[in-house]
Amino acid sequence: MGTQVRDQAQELLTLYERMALVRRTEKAAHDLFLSGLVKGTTHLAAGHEAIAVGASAALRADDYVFATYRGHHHTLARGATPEECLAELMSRATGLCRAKGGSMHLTKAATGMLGSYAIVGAHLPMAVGAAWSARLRGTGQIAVAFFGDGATNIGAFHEALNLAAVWKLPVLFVCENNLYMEYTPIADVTAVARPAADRASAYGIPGETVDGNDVVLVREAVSRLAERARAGDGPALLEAETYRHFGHSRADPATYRPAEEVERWLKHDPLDVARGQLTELGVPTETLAQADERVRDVVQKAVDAAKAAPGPDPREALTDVWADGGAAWRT
Amino acid sequence: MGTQVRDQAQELLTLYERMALVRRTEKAAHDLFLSGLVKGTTHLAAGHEAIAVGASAALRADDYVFATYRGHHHTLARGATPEECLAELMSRATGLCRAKGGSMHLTKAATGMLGSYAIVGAHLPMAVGAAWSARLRGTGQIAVAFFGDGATNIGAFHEALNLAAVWKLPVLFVCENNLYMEYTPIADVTAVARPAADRASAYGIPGETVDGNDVVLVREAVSRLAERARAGDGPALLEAETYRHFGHSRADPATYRPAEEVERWLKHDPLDVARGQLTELGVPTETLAQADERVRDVVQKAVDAAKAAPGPDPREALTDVWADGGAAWRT
Amino acid sequence: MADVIDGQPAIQRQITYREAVAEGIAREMRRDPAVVCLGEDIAAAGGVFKTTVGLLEEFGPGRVWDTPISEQAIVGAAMGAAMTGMRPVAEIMFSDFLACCWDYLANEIPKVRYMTGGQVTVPLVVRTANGGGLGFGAQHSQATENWAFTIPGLKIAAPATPADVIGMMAAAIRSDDPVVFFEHKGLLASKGAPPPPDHVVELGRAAVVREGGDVTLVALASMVPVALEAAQRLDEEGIEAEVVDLRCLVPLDMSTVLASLARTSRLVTVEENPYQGGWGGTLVSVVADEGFGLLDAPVRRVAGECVPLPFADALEEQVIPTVDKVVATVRALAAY
Amino acid sequence: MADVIDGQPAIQRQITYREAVAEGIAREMRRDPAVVCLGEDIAAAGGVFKTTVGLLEEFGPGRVWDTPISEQAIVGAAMGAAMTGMRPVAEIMFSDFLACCWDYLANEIPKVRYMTGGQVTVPLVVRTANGGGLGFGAQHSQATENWAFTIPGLKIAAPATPADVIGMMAAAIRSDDPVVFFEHKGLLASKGAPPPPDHVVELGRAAVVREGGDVTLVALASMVPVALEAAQRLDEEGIEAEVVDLRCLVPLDMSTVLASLARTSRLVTVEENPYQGGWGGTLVSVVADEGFGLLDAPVRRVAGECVPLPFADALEEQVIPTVDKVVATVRALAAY
Ligand SMILES: Cc1ncc(C[n+]2csc(CCOP(=O)(O)OP(=O)(O)O)c2C)c(N)n1
Ligand SMILES: Cc1ncc(C[n+]2csc(CCOP(=O)(O)OP(=O)(O)O)c2C)c(N)n1
Ligand SMILES: [Mg+2]
Ligand SMILES: [Mg+2]
Repeated sequence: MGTQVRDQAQELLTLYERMALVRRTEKAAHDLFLSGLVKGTTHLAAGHEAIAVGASAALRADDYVFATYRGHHHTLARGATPEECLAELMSRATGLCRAKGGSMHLTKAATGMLGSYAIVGAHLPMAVGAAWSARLRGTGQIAVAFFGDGATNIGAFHEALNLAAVWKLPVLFVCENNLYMEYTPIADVTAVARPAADRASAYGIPGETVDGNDVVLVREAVSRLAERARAGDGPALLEAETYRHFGHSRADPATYRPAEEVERWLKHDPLDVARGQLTELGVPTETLAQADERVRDVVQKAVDAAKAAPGPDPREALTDVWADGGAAWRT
Repeated sequence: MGTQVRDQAQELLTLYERMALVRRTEKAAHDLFLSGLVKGTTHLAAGHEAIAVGASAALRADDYVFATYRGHHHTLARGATPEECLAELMSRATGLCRAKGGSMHLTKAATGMLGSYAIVGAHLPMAVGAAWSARLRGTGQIAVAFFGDGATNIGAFHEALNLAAVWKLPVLFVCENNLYMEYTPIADVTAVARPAADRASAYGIPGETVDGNDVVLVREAVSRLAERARAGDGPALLEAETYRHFGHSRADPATYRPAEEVERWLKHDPLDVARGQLTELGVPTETLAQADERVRDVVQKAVDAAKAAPGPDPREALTDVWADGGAAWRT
Repeated sequence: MADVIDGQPAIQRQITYREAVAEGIAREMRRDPAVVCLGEDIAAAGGVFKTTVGLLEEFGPGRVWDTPISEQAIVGAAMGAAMTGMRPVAEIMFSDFLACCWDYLANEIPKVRYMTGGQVTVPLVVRTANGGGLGFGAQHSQATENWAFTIPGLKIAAPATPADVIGMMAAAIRSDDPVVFFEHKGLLASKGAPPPPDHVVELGRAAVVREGGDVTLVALASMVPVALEAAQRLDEEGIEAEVVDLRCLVPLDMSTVLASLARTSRLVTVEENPYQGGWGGTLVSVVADEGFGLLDAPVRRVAGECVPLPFADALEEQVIPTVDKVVATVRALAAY
Repeated sequence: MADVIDGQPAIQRQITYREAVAEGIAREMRRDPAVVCLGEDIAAAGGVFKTTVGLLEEFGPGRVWDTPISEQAIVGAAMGAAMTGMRPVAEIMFSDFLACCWDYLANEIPKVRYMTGGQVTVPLVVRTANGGGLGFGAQHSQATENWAFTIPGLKIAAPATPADVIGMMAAAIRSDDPVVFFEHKGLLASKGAPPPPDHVVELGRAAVVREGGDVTLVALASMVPVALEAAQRLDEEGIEAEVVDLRCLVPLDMSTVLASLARTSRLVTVEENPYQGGWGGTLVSVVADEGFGLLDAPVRRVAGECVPLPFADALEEQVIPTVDKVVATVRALAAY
């Protein structure tokens, strides 16, 4: 194995392990949901890991990321620990958002993960604003908004892209096209075949597609577009094709998806793709098994710790509205 | 003069006269505004007449039209009388909207002119809905939304076009590109050169441009696209290039526009273009003068009648909220 | 869908609030071909809350339309269709998302009739899943009736029982005025007796759902069962609470409220929404004017705290009124 | 812009409300480089109401940005910028258009701090021209403070004088919380004494702008001069009205209102907005609870009629409260 190949393998192994960590954490979240320890709802990203991990690997530590209610993978990819994520889902005081956000609002501002937003499309203009701010402050940061195929049909998408293009801002719009909005095929409700990429020309910006289940390709595409944005050449649209392994949310069995389609995509699992690439690079199976083992261990400890953590102090309900920490609206 | 040419000339003369009527009515509105008889605000369409008159000539009497606050021309083109329009502007009980709407909300539902809307872009989805309704009722009607270049950057534009395309509805989107939003050049705030036409590909629909100051070309383009829509081939986007002779509204002197640009466009006045075409078709100057005379007469009578009309009964303030005619919100 | 109700003695059958929504729509679709439905995932999927199950099957794709995620286009198109002869029933999945098409609800739909001097009517219904208590967090849990209440020109319905869902849905769809119809997520699984055929509950009629002479509790939607349970508990302490289910915010049935107050002399509102800007404020202000002479004690509002809705159960129940809070408030008031 | 105030003895100079807006923003832009402005036609054109005149000239295109007609992008971008170190001041041209970006004001900006457990702050100002009386019709004349009042997490400022515009603008821009800042169109041409340098009016402090012992009038923005004129006329009839300028809806200064009521025992609100869902309802409901013992008479709300705003002057003045209406209401109440 030459040095270059070894480095390449090492890097990819790191990405693989991070994807495995996301997968395993979500699996734990799902199990906890089924056993009643996670309330409300969850939107698992299993199947989408390569997009979050590949993109994250292409970004600077101080770049900004905005995600949707389907945002576990992005939060973890930006360095949140499984423990603080699971604790949030389990309504613990130690959760990322102190049990005020829940699955749909995972946020880790300290690492530039500026939030998961549950109104489709709403965060795209925010990402534009963060990019504008980066430009104004001259920091060289960029902002990335991740969103679903369904979000490409909402007004905020259009306004965000136009403004970003007009102001030539350092922002990337990354569409995770998993073929469905909730239960309706995106093709049934979208005027063009590529819901994101086919819209790029309306804003005079590059529109690319990438295999969203190949972490290497995602990292490459995001690197290239990020560099471009950082160089002052403006925003770009990247459509990453992927598929979700679970239903849209919670207990949705996703029976609206043809069995053949599901099967085809499950065979193109981002973890398997990475495993295949690692094997081709000569990484032995036991190395992968060790990585998997580490992940299992981390997540198990996270589950245990989250389970053991206390719930929130009920008085927390009346904090954090205002910057002074309080919630008083009158004298 | 052959029959064909004679018919052509006759038709064009009718269009010319209607454009002149619009122009003259707006001139009267402007004068009345300056003399304090029109309150609030006005957004004159002088310069845009060919778009309204040309499009209207291409439509069926039962088609639906939706316009913006800059809607005098469309209202008149769809058969409202100068008197009822001016009476509305002058807050008379005899106004089109019984003095409740004003210049920005001229509406003549009886002739399919379903309203002037003052929130940019809001009426595009309404036109989509009217087209959907026409389809559901199987009437063969189409709907047309007229809007400005500035409206192409608002979210409702995007949502309306996508839905219209997906449902293949009989609706036309006609952009009156007059190069400016209020005081800001549209080019400064739009990512593409053709704010409307360059967006058509994002919805997989035809996007055309036309000289919006040539009533014949406008009529042709709208005819063609209307036929297509009526035949079930779906929506289309038409960008008509034009220019407003006055400022954006009221007393705006429009000093933000380069003198050279203004001059160039004033030379391409839609009335002059039609006059030139009529002359070429062999129509004598005195025929045009007679048309102008008729128009002057109609508008003068309209002004007089509107002036003489009574103001609204103050009790009208509390009618017309509900379909029962009343406004009661509680027992 | 008909068999939800027909075919068995009504007395033995119970219908869920969720089923009542679909049944209420179906009844009107059978009656009037101008009624059409549109919204996200409402057709093939039967709605994410399963409140439109069976409609596509019974009425076909020409009357039940799946849309893109385009709230403005959904409600804007419904408006255009309503102006031209149809009676659209548009679904906005969660009432929080009304904010995404607020221009239509604030500026277009409620104003077009007035501003055209009565030239057009807009007979449409915007249905939406409303309210909290399910751990859906800040952006999927709000009780947003008050947003609409700030806008003259919208009728506002918020039923509390399956029978009212059906009866008020009939009235809403038949209404020539626009109606925003709030279906409470927390009540979807609740059950009740199904109403007879052609059951119509006129909009703007509150219901006295429990009689009592000591205090009037005025509640809406999910707060009606809370108020009823509180009344039950208060009964055990010897306090007789009358419970008024408002049913609608517009038209607001002040007559029923004032008549109850004339009997009880004490008033407490029970509101899921935040105190600031809540409907209870408007209601109390009418009472403080026209009913001032009837009052023997301060008026209290048990309303939501003025914070976004938190995710954790333990926090959410601090924010949304509970039976305990209502009981404690009434108890204190009775002692005034 | 500084010369609007400097260079002459302040006592002789008057400043318009319109100028005060630009001056208020400029003062903060001079103080803090993180303050940036964005909106439609605000830069080169100085705003359609001329409330941003001079800013582009003084601060350059890097701090004063013209935008497309994209209300969602304007306010959404302001939010993103505020979360990342800037203090954006976004203009929404008419307050009616807040409906076009309502999701940001209802669901995003006021909730993100809470739902992230305090991880982020959103120090931004959304400025907007508000209110009627100018014949602009149904979609350009509304007083929409109440829309925002239904949403916990927004501070709401609505100044009535040029000095307050400057002082409250300073407080709003310096606030680490989001503020919706309502500039009343009907007051733009009004004049007043310019405030001294570094004038800051803390948000949430009402002002007793006229003292009187018989009745308390509580008003906001354009209704403050209406209330004052009514008080003047009532004075001639021997009725002493105290006038409270609320200045803000959130924080709501109930202490000042209740303290005034303790002196007068009678309360009338004067609200431009429709009665239904108006802030006066919430205010009165607090009074009917905490101030019940202070009241000697019914509480009255002189508020807008519950209709869209009509175009014609003769109709619009039927809808928006007038001095006559306030006088008549207070007179009747004084006789109670
Ligand atoms: C404005 C808005 N409308 C509707 C919804 C309800 N909703 C939540 S997720 C979703 C589907 C989104 O699809 P897509 O953008 O493809 O993302 P995915 O869930 O597939 O990741 C819908 C309709 C919402 N959250 N916000
Ligand atoms: C949503 C919204 N934002 C802003 C405005 C204020 N406004 C009225 S007209 C106008 C410019 C519109 O430009 P364009 O669409 O090109 O139409 P034109 O006036 O040139 O005919 C603006 C910004 C509005 N009415 N609605
Ligand atoms: Mg999707
Ligand atoms: Mg224009």
